[in-house]
Amino acid sequence: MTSYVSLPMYGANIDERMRLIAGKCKSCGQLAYPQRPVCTKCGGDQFDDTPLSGNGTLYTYSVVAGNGAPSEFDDEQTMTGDVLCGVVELKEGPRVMVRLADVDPEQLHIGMKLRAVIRRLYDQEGFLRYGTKFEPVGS
Amino acid sequence: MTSYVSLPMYGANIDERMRLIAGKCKSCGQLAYPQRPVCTKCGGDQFDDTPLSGNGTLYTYSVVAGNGAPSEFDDEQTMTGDVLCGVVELKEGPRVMVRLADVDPEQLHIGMKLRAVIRRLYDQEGFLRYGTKFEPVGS
Amino acid sequence: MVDVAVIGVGQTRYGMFPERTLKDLFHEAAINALNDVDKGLDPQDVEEAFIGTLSTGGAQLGNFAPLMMEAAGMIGASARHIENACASSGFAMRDAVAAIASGRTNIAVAGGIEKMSDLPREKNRLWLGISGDVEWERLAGTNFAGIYAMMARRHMHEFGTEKKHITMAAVKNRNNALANPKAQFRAALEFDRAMKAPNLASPLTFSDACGITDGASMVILCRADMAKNFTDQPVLVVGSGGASDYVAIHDRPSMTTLEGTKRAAKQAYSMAGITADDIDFAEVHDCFAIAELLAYEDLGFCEKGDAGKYIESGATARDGKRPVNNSGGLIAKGHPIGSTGTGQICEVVNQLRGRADTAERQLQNVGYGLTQNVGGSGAAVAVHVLKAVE
Amino acid sequence: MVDVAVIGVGQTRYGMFPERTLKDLFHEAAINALNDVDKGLDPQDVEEAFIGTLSTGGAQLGNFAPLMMEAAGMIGASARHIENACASSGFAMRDAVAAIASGRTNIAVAGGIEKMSDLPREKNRLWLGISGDVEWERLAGTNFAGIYAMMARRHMHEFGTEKKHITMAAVKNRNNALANPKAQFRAALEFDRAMKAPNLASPLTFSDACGITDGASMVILCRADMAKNFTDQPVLVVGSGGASDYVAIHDRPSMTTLEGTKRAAKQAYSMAGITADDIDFAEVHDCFAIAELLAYEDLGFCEKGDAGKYIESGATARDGKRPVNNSGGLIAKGHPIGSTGTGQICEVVNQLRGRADTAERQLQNVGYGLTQNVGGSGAAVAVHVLKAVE
Ligand SMILES: [Zn+2]
Ligand SMILES: [Zn+2]
Repeated sequence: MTSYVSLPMYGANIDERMRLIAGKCKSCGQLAYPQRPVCTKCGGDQFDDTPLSGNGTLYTYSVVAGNGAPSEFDDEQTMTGDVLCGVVELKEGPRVMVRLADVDPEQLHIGMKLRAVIRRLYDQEGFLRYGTKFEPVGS
Repeated sequence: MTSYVSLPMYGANIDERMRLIAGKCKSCGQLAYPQRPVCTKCGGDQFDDTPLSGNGTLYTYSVVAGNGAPSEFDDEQTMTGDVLCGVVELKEGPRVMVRLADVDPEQLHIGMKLRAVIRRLYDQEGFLRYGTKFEPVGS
Repeated sequence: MVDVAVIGVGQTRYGMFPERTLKDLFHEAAINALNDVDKGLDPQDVEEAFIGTLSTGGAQLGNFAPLMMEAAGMIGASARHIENACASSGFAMRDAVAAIASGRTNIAVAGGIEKMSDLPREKNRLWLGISGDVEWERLAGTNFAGIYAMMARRHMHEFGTEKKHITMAAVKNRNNALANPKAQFRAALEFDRAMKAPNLASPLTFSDACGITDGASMVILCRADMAKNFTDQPVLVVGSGGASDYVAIHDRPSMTTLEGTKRAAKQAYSMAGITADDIDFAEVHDCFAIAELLAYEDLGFCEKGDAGKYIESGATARDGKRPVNNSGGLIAKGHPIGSTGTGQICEVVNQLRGRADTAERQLQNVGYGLTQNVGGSGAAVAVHVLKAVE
Repeated sequence: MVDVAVIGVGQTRYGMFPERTLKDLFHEAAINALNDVDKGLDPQDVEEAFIGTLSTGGAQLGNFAPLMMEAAGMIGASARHIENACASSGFAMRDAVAAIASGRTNIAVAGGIEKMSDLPREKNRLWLGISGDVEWERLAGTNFAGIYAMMARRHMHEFGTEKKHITMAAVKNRNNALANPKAQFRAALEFDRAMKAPNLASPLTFSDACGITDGASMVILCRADMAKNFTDQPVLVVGSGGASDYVAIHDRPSMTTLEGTKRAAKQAYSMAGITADDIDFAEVHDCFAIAELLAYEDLGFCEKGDAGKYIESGATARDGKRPVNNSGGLIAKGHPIGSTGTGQICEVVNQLRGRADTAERQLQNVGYGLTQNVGGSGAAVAVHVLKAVE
């Protein structure tokens, strides 16, 4: 099936993605999100699970035009046309690439306040995949 | 779709496979079958198409047990169990790996006489794929 | 360290060739490279081969390099397939250089190939949708264009770069390709029309992006002290650099710098004993036009943040002080993923030997040429510096 | 040429770990290798990395190596992914050696990894069905086992080798693995039972084949003249050979010889200044038991055609004159495709340093150890010879 997010890959870190669980380095306190095996600050490899607040600001973004997103989003793109993606800078520091939800493309701007919500992503291999998207605060 | 014989790949050399068209090196007369861009004897890269007789002998073989063949053969293996494959040494010299048809596994032996026949291989992507198999002479 | 020279280069035309096979394309690149060795070379004398490909479509998943060696008539050589996304053959080049520099190999080839036209558009998106971190970037719904678009958006935000500066790179490269018979896209592109192209991944438009391309290329290298046996015009590989970086752009401290380019360039300049100022021309990795602007800064051609002004000055035009992507670049010459890195070397070698295919695009008085080949959105970068032997 | 030494090795246990990720496995191999560097090594000091994988399942198609470098905590290193089917990390080793031998790199790593348990059996067959020439072998309906089976059938025909000789290799290796805590299959296999195993691809049975395995391994190398800064027990890489051959077995003049093995071994012996007679023990590529017999002949351990008699003599048993696959080999230690080559190096280095994980399987008085890593059915072969520093 080529390059895609397999069910095992989807399932392996689902907690981390859905509940925004960062790893806090036991040696230096640096937060890793997405989690990684080795701390980029001190090289430590022991972490404590630390849930993030889900609040952040938009660091950069793009409106991906129809039929541009990976093909598992085809159904959605047929309905909505564009796919909105961006990088959110979380209040606690880490940045992460995410889907943007419930926002008018014209409204997007660097620095706008966002918060995490769980939304449907797509169907694949008979399973409905859910994931974390970010929407404007107040929307 | 990972490692498989795509329709373009299937179609590109279909004549060579179905009609057993070898390449005869214009420089040294060496036969290349399967065809290749460069003569292994003299390095030449100009060839004349030369049809082979389709007669040969069994050079080596294997009875591949159920569910062992590539997955496009699943339907067939469900029906027949084993898949018989071998290398035929053609009368004109070249050897090629082929499916064996219409032969009892117990009957197989190195040196037995074979001849080419066109048979169905499998369905994939909505197309029935045909190919050349080899069967015992006299069967 | 043994000095290394290029003694022959060859590539196919870049384009869409659905009726041609991988073997056929690679054979043509090999023949062209062998024919370019002025005094001749027996293909059986090639000892090592490094073949870059992403292997789109996965038709030949394993043992890709030995299969290509058969097509090239170089059976038996110690051959392996190198993958680093779009920088696959930049690293093939780097490793071919090391094999010779180590003294164990006299003659080696670096090659690259991609066959992207075999797959329906939908499957190409499956393969190419993501070149970064699959799990996070793919689930976010972005494609490759979207990643570079987000870098472009930050560059505009941090440095005041305008959309017009990005499109200037695309327009320059499209028009450069008019004189390149090997290029995929040879239609003039006017700036005003380019600025009105439809959205691809904002702020990037379809004018700012490369396409889907088939093609292959090969570079033949040998010990520099043997080079005169093969040609009176060898080209020395005076610098080679390679580096990696965080695969996902969200993990990088800055999204407007490719640290991989900076590190690889530093190694290559240091090995060559030069600075960025000494580079007379370059082929850089403009998969999206913003990438060329980032390359200007990260290679040290201009100050950080000044890429917009730099391209506006005309410095990188064909008749500028330091032409960049005189071939047309990835945007117009074409980007057959695995072939791009060694294809860039072909271009630089031809220019340094005065063998550009048309007089119109032959650069004059060029001493040092540079190639920059980027994998993904900067996860891997290879930089090479080449110099003609006087 | 700069001399090259191994200063640390590490691998995961081999087995089926469906709940573990690629990153997680590679991290473990890296940590184990770093911990094996007696006097310590900062992972940031690793300059180059060569990562072998076939990348089964294609989860991360591009930029595989930079992603693994992140998992290893070695961000920034010049990293590329090497593919040569089942010989991927044998060639990663070869290229890491060249990088250091060239003088451009002080410290490099060669690694390998495969995660095969992610895919349902059906998809594994799609990926693994063919390791040879896709077009011809796949259309013939054969799998990988069938290719080796046809080689076995010819060997039996040409030299009178019997099925029992093939199975003897499998039984030896399965029983060797009992003492290896890193091995995948640790259940005793009796010869009589093995002879009655069901057909896989005649004449091979299920007893004669390796399985589906997850695992990762890493080898840390440096300039030999720096090795004592890191360990009092470095191991020298005294020989390295690599070669390719026709991908499809039907194109080869002989189906009972791997010319690639012969050529690679010749290079490695010549570089080391030794002959086959000097090899005290070896890890060879027994993906199917017949492959071990072919290796005996092609590496020069016995005469052509005599492999059956050779194994029957007990020469390659743990207590024999020249133990082969004392680790359990691919058949029993396991064959996580991309990890196998560097996994073999781990085993040989541990033996040469007297660090086998159990006393029972520590070989005594061994000077030269050899690894042979085969891609596909012989399309690519890497051979290395290692030697402890006195
Ligand atoms: Zn830390
Ligand atoms: Zn000829």
